[in-house]
Amino acid sequence: MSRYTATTDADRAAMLAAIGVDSVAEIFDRQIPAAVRLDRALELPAGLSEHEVFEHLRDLAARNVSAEDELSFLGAGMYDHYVPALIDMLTERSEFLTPYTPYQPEISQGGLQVMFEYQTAISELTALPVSNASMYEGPSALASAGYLAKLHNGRPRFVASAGLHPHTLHTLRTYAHGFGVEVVEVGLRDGVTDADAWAAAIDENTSAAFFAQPNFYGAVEDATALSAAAKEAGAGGAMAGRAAEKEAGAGGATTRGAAGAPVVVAQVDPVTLGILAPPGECGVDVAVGEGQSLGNRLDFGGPSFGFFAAREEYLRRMPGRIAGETRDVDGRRGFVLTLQTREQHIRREKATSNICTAQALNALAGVVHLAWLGRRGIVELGELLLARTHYARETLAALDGIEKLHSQPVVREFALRLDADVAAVRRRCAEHGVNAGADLRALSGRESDRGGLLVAITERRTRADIDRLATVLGAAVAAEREKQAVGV
Amino acid sequence: MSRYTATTDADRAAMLAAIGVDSVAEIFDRQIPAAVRLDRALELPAGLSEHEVFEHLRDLAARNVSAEDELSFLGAGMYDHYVPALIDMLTERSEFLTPYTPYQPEISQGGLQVMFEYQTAISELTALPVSNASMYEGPSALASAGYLAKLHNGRPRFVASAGLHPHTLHTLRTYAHGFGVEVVEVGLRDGVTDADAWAAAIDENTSAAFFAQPNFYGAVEDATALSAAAKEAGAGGAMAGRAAEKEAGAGGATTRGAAGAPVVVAQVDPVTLGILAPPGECGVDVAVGEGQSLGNRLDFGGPSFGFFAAREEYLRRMPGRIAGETRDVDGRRGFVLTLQTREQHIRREKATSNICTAQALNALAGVVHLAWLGRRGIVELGELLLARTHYARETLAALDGIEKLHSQPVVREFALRLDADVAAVRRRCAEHGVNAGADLRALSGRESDRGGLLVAITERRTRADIDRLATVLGAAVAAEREKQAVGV
Amino acid sequence: MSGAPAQTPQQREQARTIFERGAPGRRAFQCPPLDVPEVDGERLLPARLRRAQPPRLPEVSEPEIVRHYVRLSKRNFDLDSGFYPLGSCTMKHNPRLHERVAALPGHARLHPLQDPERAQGALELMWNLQRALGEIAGLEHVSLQPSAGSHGELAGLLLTRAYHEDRGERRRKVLTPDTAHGTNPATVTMAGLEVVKLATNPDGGIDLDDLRAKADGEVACLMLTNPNTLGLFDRNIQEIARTVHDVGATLYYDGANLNAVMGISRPGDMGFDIVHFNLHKSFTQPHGGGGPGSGPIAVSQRIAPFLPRPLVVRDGDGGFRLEHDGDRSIGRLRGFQGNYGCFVRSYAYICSLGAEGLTDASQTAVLNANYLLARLREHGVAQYLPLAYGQLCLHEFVLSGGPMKRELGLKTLDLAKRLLDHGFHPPTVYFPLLVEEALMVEPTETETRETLDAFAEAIAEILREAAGDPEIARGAPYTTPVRRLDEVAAAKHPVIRQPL
Amino acid sequence: MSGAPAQTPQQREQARTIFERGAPGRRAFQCPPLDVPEVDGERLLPARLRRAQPPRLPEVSEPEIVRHYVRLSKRNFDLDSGFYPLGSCTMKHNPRLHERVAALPGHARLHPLQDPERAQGALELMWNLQRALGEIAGLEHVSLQPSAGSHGELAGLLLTRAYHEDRGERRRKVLTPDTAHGTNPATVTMAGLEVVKLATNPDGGIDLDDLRAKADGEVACLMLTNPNTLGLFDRNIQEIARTVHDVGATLYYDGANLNAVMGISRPGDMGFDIVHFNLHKSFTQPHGGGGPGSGPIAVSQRIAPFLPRPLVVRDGDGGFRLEHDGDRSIGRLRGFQGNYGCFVRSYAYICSLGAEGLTDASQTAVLNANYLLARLREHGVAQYLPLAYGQLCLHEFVLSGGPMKRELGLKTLDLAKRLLDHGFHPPTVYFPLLVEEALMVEPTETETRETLDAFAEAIAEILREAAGDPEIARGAPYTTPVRRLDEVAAAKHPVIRQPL
Ligand SMILES: Cc1ncc(COP(=O)(O)O)c(C=O)c1O
Ligand SMILES: Cc1ncc(COP(=O)(O)O)c(C=O)c1O
Repeated sequence: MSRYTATTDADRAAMLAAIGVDSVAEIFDRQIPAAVRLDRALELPAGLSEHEVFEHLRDLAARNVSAEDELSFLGAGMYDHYVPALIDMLTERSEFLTPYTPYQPEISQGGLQVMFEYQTAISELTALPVSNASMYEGPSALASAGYLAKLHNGRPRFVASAGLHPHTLHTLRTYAHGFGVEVVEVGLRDGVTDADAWAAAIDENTSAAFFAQPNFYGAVEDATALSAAAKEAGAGGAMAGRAAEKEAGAGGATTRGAAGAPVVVAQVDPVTLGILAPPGECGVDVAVGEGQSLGNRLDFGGPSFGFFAAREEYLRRMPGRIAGETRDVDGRRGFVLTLQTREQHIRREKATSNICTAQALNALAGVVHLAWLGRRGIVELGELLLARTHYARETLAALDGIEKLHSQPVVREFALRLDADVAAVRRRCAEHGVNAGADLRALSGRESDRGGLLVAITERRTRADIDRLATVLGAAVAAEREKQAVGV
Repeated sequence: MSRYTATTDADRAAMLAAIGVDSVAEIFDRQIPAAVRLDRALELPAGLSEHEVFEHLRDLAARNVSAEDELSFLGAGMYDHYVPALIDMLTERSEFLTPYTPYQPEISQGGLQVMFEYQTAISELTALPVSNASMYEGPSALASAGYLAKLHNGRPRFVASAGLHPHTLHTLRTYAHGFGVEVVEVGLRDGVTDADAWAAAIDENTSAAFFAQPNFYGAVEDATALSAAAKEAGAGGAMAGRAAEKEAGAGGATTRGAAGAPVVVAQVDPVTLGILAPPGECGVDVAVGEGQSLGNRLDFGGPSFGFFAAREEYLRRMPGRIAGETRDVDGRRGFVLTLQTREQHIRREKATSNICTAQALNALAGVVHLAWLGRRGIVELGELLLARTHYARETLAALDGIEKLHSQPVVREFALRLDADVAAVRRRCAEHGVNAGADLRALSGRESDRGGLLVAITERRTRADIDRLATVLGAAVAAEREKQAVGV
Repeated sequence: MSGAPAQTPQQREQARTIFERGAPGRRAFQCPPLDVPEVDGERLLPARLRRAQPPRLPEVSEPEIVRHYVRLSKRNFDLDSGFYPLGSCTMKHNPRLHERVAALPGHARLHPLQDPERAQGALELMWNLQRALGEIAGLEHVSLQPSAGSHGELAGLLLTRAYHEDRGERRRKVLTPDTAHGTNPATVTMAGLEVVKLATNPDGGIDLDDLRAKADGEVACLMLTNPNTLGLFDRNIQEIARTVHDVGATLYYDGANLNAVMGISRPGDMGFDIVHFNLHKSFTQPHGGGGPGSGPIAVSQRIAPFLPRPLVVRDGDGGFRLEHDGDRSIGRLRGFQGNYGCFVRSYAYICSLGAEGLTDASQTAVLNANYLLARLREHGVAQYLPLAYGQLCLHEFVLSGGPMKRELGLKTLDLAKRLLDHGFHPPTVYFPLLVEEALMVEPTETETRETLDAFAEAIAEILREAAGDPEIARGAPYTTPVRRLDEVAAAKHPVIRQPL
Repeated sequence: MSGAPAQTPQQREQARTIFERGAPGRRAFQCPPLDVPEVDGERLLPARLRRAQPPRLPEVSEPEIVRHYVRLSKRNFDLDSGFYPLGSCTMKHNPRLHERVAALPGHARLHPLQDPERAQGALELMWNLQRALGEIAGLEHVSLQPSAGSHGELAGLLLTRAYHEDRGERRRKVLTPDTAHGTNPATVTMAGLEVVKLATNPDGGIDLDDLRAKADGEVACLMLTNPNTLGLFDRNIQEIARTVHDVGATLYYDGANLNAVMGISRPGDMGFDIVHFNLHKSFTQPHGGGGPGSGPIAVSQRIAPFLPRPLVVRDGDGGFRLEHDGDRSIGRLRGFQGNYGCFVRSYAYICSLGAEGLTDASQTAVLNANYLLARLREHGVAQYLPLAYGQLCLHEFVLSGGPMKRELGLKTLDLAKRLLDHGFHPPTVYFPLLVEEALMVEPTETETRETLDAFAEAIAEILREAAGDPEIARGAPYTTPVRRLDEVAAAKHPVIRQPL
């Protein structure tokens, strides 16, 4: 008996008697062949009392340098935004924390209505009419949009901007290799997707075209132009599409007329959507993204949530749960999981996705965060980040040995190029309690990113913090250049 | 409009119209004379956004050295016990956190049943039949027991052991001065209440006799002997009692036959009651104490809760809320606030206490903690503390320049005498991240406590921690003695 | 739906206490193993000092505890779920930010005896809070020590005593209006003083003639709430102060209703000598089902020497320390430095709102109360439940259910119970005592207009319903976990613990 | 009580979304003031890239948000409040300790791109967890990356593909028994492979003849749950493994049912090559209303080279780092390092229980399931709801409601809905598909005997009631916030967002 179980010796004796066996071992003996039984104890440490576990986990935590412990400008996909206290309160409520997927709608109206509200909020944010109830996280949400495109038009190739986050690109490749679609990457020019290369890469064999807004380097893309170009360059070719599908051997879902254009997929940053033109108004078909910035912790990378919104025509190919409105037998408004014939538990091998457990609790945090920000707050926050990001970029780029990596507009993050070894500079900054940002080349693996530093701003990074970064970073670059100069 | 209010300009206009005034100012103008209106803004800083407030309060927190930041052996009334996580979860539930006193029992059964369970647990712990639903904290609970005694027998004098916590003694004096009872202190001998002096001090003018178990110096008192002696020495004297009451001019509550003996009041430590003989079995009439050790944080001293348990005969003189069991109109079991005719809102100047808002949430933490410890756990914990306290005391007293302050049994805390300046020694220890315990003289103001150090043990202080204390404290004492020796 | 159960699972379930759950041997606590040498128990603690039988605490597993108390919690109504216009209690929104900052280990695991040099953050917080409260009260000397309002009252009366004693006087009488909260007279007695009641005038204020008649050299103090428990500001406050001060007595401000006047009017400016705050009311410390609270006091210069010790003071070098000395101090009222956890919350609240926000809070509280009053009037509620005094109110108002009782056969209690079926917490009932069938409504500033509208409609609907069939309300509530409870039986044969 | 309302306030209330609350201009978020020089907006971001109209997010004050969602939460049933025997989901107690440790800033505010040297605590935790999971599975190479069970399945099938491709083979077929969970076949397709179904034998295991017939050189993998979704252990597992390995295919273990066999029997020892864990099941990550989850995988030596990157490795000096390289790796399945917050919780769980506790958990889970089965038999439930296969079970069992439907006119759905009125979460219904009117019951180890007894009695009572009047259950539930909902209408004319 552990502290989480309740079976006393007396209980056990009575229970065994009711079952009609002599011991618990007998229940196993009668079902599991001895040859596959473990005949020793697991090699794990002995159990601990609650405070011992707490202290062990706290000691581990103390060996991490978190955004609580240093002045951090790390971003690159996850951001140190403030999570309002009411979100913790709500996500820690037993009623939201401990149930599972709302299979029994009569006793799950809370969770179902939250999903419905979440879908509404994501739909508003992206200006796209349909949203599902959550995906695992950002990069795999984009890969799932690829699967949708593949089921939709069966074309054999994806075109992806190099402005996507490297993790997103990698994830897309992993998934696409599985379901048999080739991935072609299109490079950047001055920080944004090379429009010519983009148009050239897309043709009637292009199943989907992917870009990020803002992109990995912080630059705001011309989303409208990219979408239009993709639609134009990729028009036609229904036959090719169908043929491709056959070749790729994709299962099941009927391909509705192998649509006449690639699916345009944008990975967007929800926090910027108060001020950036939303994907739905830029000709994007499917918008996906990482929801961490909305009320979710950094958590060393997860759990957070991904979102997935699309035009109406993709509704019945959406992955994941969707809540819908209906009435009960007494005419009361209520919510249920709907369009389940898309899903694995009904459609099995013909499902539009394999996703089951997703990120309901994180999506709850997301919608509460959006309600908390509100219609005005999301714009104000966007403007604040815009102004501070600009200030930070200009301040840092004015320092010796530091220049902008590109000159595009930036809204919450920007890339610099240092005339010094980034790793060494970052190490120097860390010694002063400043995490200067992400090492671009370490993340992307691109030689062209050498010297690149990606600096993220949130509402928690004040002007004074930025000024401090300037001091520390400036000194670190100077010191490294000096070291280089004397040839050490 | 702040983030906590919802009155938009449109709301305000409509509301003013409904009221029939032109502005909010007019509502005030029509009611408050201009001469007492504040004609300027309050001189307070401007409001801050949520994360700014968080960061300000976190920065203040960071300037405290808490039990999280050092190895602390501080006790002396509040102890660094582990608070299990489920307690936070429960006390943070809106349903427990945000309602007020259960004036409407039909929608407050949760809180009321918790009080009933709490009363049961305290009654079990103290072996006394009646408990109220909580007091503010320990020392004022004891002072309130004095008020009960005064109402009960009207005698003019309290006898209090010097083994009570100095804060308790001070609080008793403050209260007693108010309601007109004199306080006489009885000294200690080898760490416990001097039995002869105790018996000598108590007579038929003694309204109540107070002692602590274990006492301020960590020593276990002979509670049975102290109670018996008090009853014997203070027997008789009903006339004196009545006269005294008249003289003190106490209002209201009828003095039932100015009982024939002083009320024996013990301040007990709940965490020790798994192993120490409970007050109810030692002849004690009223047991009070500080509940912080039961599921409450240190919180720099509060909020926590005080408890108050007594023999049946004192039931109708108890201070504070009491929950009682009853039935609803359908025969269902339920709970209500009961015996309210004792209380201020009914009895007003004749009330047995003025307490209104008490410590319901902290008492909830207390009863949950007791359920969590459970019948076996409270004994096991007591035994663990007993063993570790013994180990610590012997280990430290074996060091040069350190001796026991007394030789009485100790169960969770013990007093040492250092042959060095305590403040200086403590400072040295602090530099090594160890808080060696409380400076006895600084707390008690007693010259006889010079050199005294009070060391507390909890389940969080392991043998390794104790050994570390020994190393650090031993070195600190040695260093100070050396300094003294060379006359610096 | 015939034959279908009308009762929810919660209603079907009979209350069972934690002592009636579990089984011998079950446990949630897991004790760490003994890591020191075992020693003979008798040597450590002789048998005669030992407990013979363990206390019969519950024997339950962790999941049983969680489920028991989570389920119990669902039998409570709470402010986070609904409107809670409990008069005199200021049930305003409790920001969760406050719980978060209070839980930071630097606050929550700070030992009260930590050396002041190593608790500078806490002392600075207390000092800042003292200053803010002093500014709000218009009285700059503050002690944070008292644990709740009535504890503050006790402090205040002991201060008054000390003040008079210091001047060689033994004044015994304390004037309290008949609208006073019960803690006021109860405290008077506890402080060894005597209550002298003052009558209320037709405007709901103090009857000045009565005051003048009773104000004499034996009066130690006048305790007042302003606005008082009728939600009305005593326009004669200056005259009252003059009268009281003329006879050498002190004027005590029961700050329970401060939410009406923050940044609008200050007790110190009204002439009060001593003020207590209820941090759990005006400064939004959550009420916790009946505490914890915190009742700091602010006093004038002449009372300051008597304040409880220790006090937080700022040294010349900017550091903070605890001042324990004070010859004339009344002493301690409790252990340590007061309910610091509450200070953290209320300080966070003051930081959030700032000067403007606090003033706005009072303005909105007053607007909301007057609006609700107007809405009730529009619904014709005044016919049955007229405003007891005046035309407008400040942050709360008191209706009299007298006409309702006579004309509809409905007591205020019935109205309150029927409100439960509408999902509202009822206002305070039967207080203040001088109003027949009193209903005391305090909406607070954090409620929306829509909520106030819905509440007014519910009251109107109940009255309409009662005009048709008063029995419905008389039998209410119907939809709560339990229905009306037998309080008489509870008091007659008290069962105040689980028999084991 | 005549004329009295039968509906609770909650039932009276019509659902309103957050978008239907508030008013223009209300807000909860307060933006810090601009602290940098103002710059012309057009210069920073040209109009053509800007949003013209703000998104129509709610406009609500903080108290409105709190009250809205707290009230919504009360429309949910949850594990902390009641029995939740949802088969295949392992709804075991979620210790709050785990939420506490996961919330420590050193974990919760750790950026995923923090330099490994400054995230050693996190990496050590992950490494320890990998080791523990490897030991429990009997397969030592672990990747924590997948986000949930089905993500783990995808990883597993991509690993299988990579393994075969590495050997120059392009195998396409994946065998799955007809008892398989829907994610298995769905994943097969997503991984570009083809499902081949295997029949179930009369004992509830895999039909060996069918397996032998279908096991050929085109088979890439056999996916199995063991114990399977009937709660039964396939006694032929060694023979199955042999057959699969003989044709060069891999054997995949769907770990959803691991709670039956922790410390009892290990997938690696059974012959499996790849295992996924559901940390949100066996290792008690709270289910969150449908996530987050976490689906680490453990694999054998021959599969290890293909594991997703990065991996946590330990260097010679005892330090930990992230290994990004790996020529033959299938690559990434998501951003960063996986759901670390879930790792913290599950690691804490493993630390709490230790070897003995984990084994005890499985033993007790199996004891509880068999006891509940026995209790139901005692009540005569087997007459209407016989066990679909076998006599005993492991951690869960599947009843068939076929006889109930025929003899009492009650569908499994009706039984489930009527259970709601008894305050229980129903078991999983209509899965696995091969059992007629299936009812899949998984009590878990953290429930008490009393709870199991009460549940058995409720089922028996519903059947008794139905023998009298089946209409009652057919109309159930009656006491929930809403009653049966029209799912057909919802799917036919989908309204999946609030119209604004
Ligand atoms: C007017 C008034 N005075 C005093 C008090 C007593 O305050 P506390 O409950 O904090 O002791 C109250 C509390 O309800 C009150 O309403
Ligand atoms: C048997 C089985 N396999 C796989 C899964 C999928 O796991 P997840 O929901 O974590 O993706 C489940 C979940 O319910 C399951 O029960």
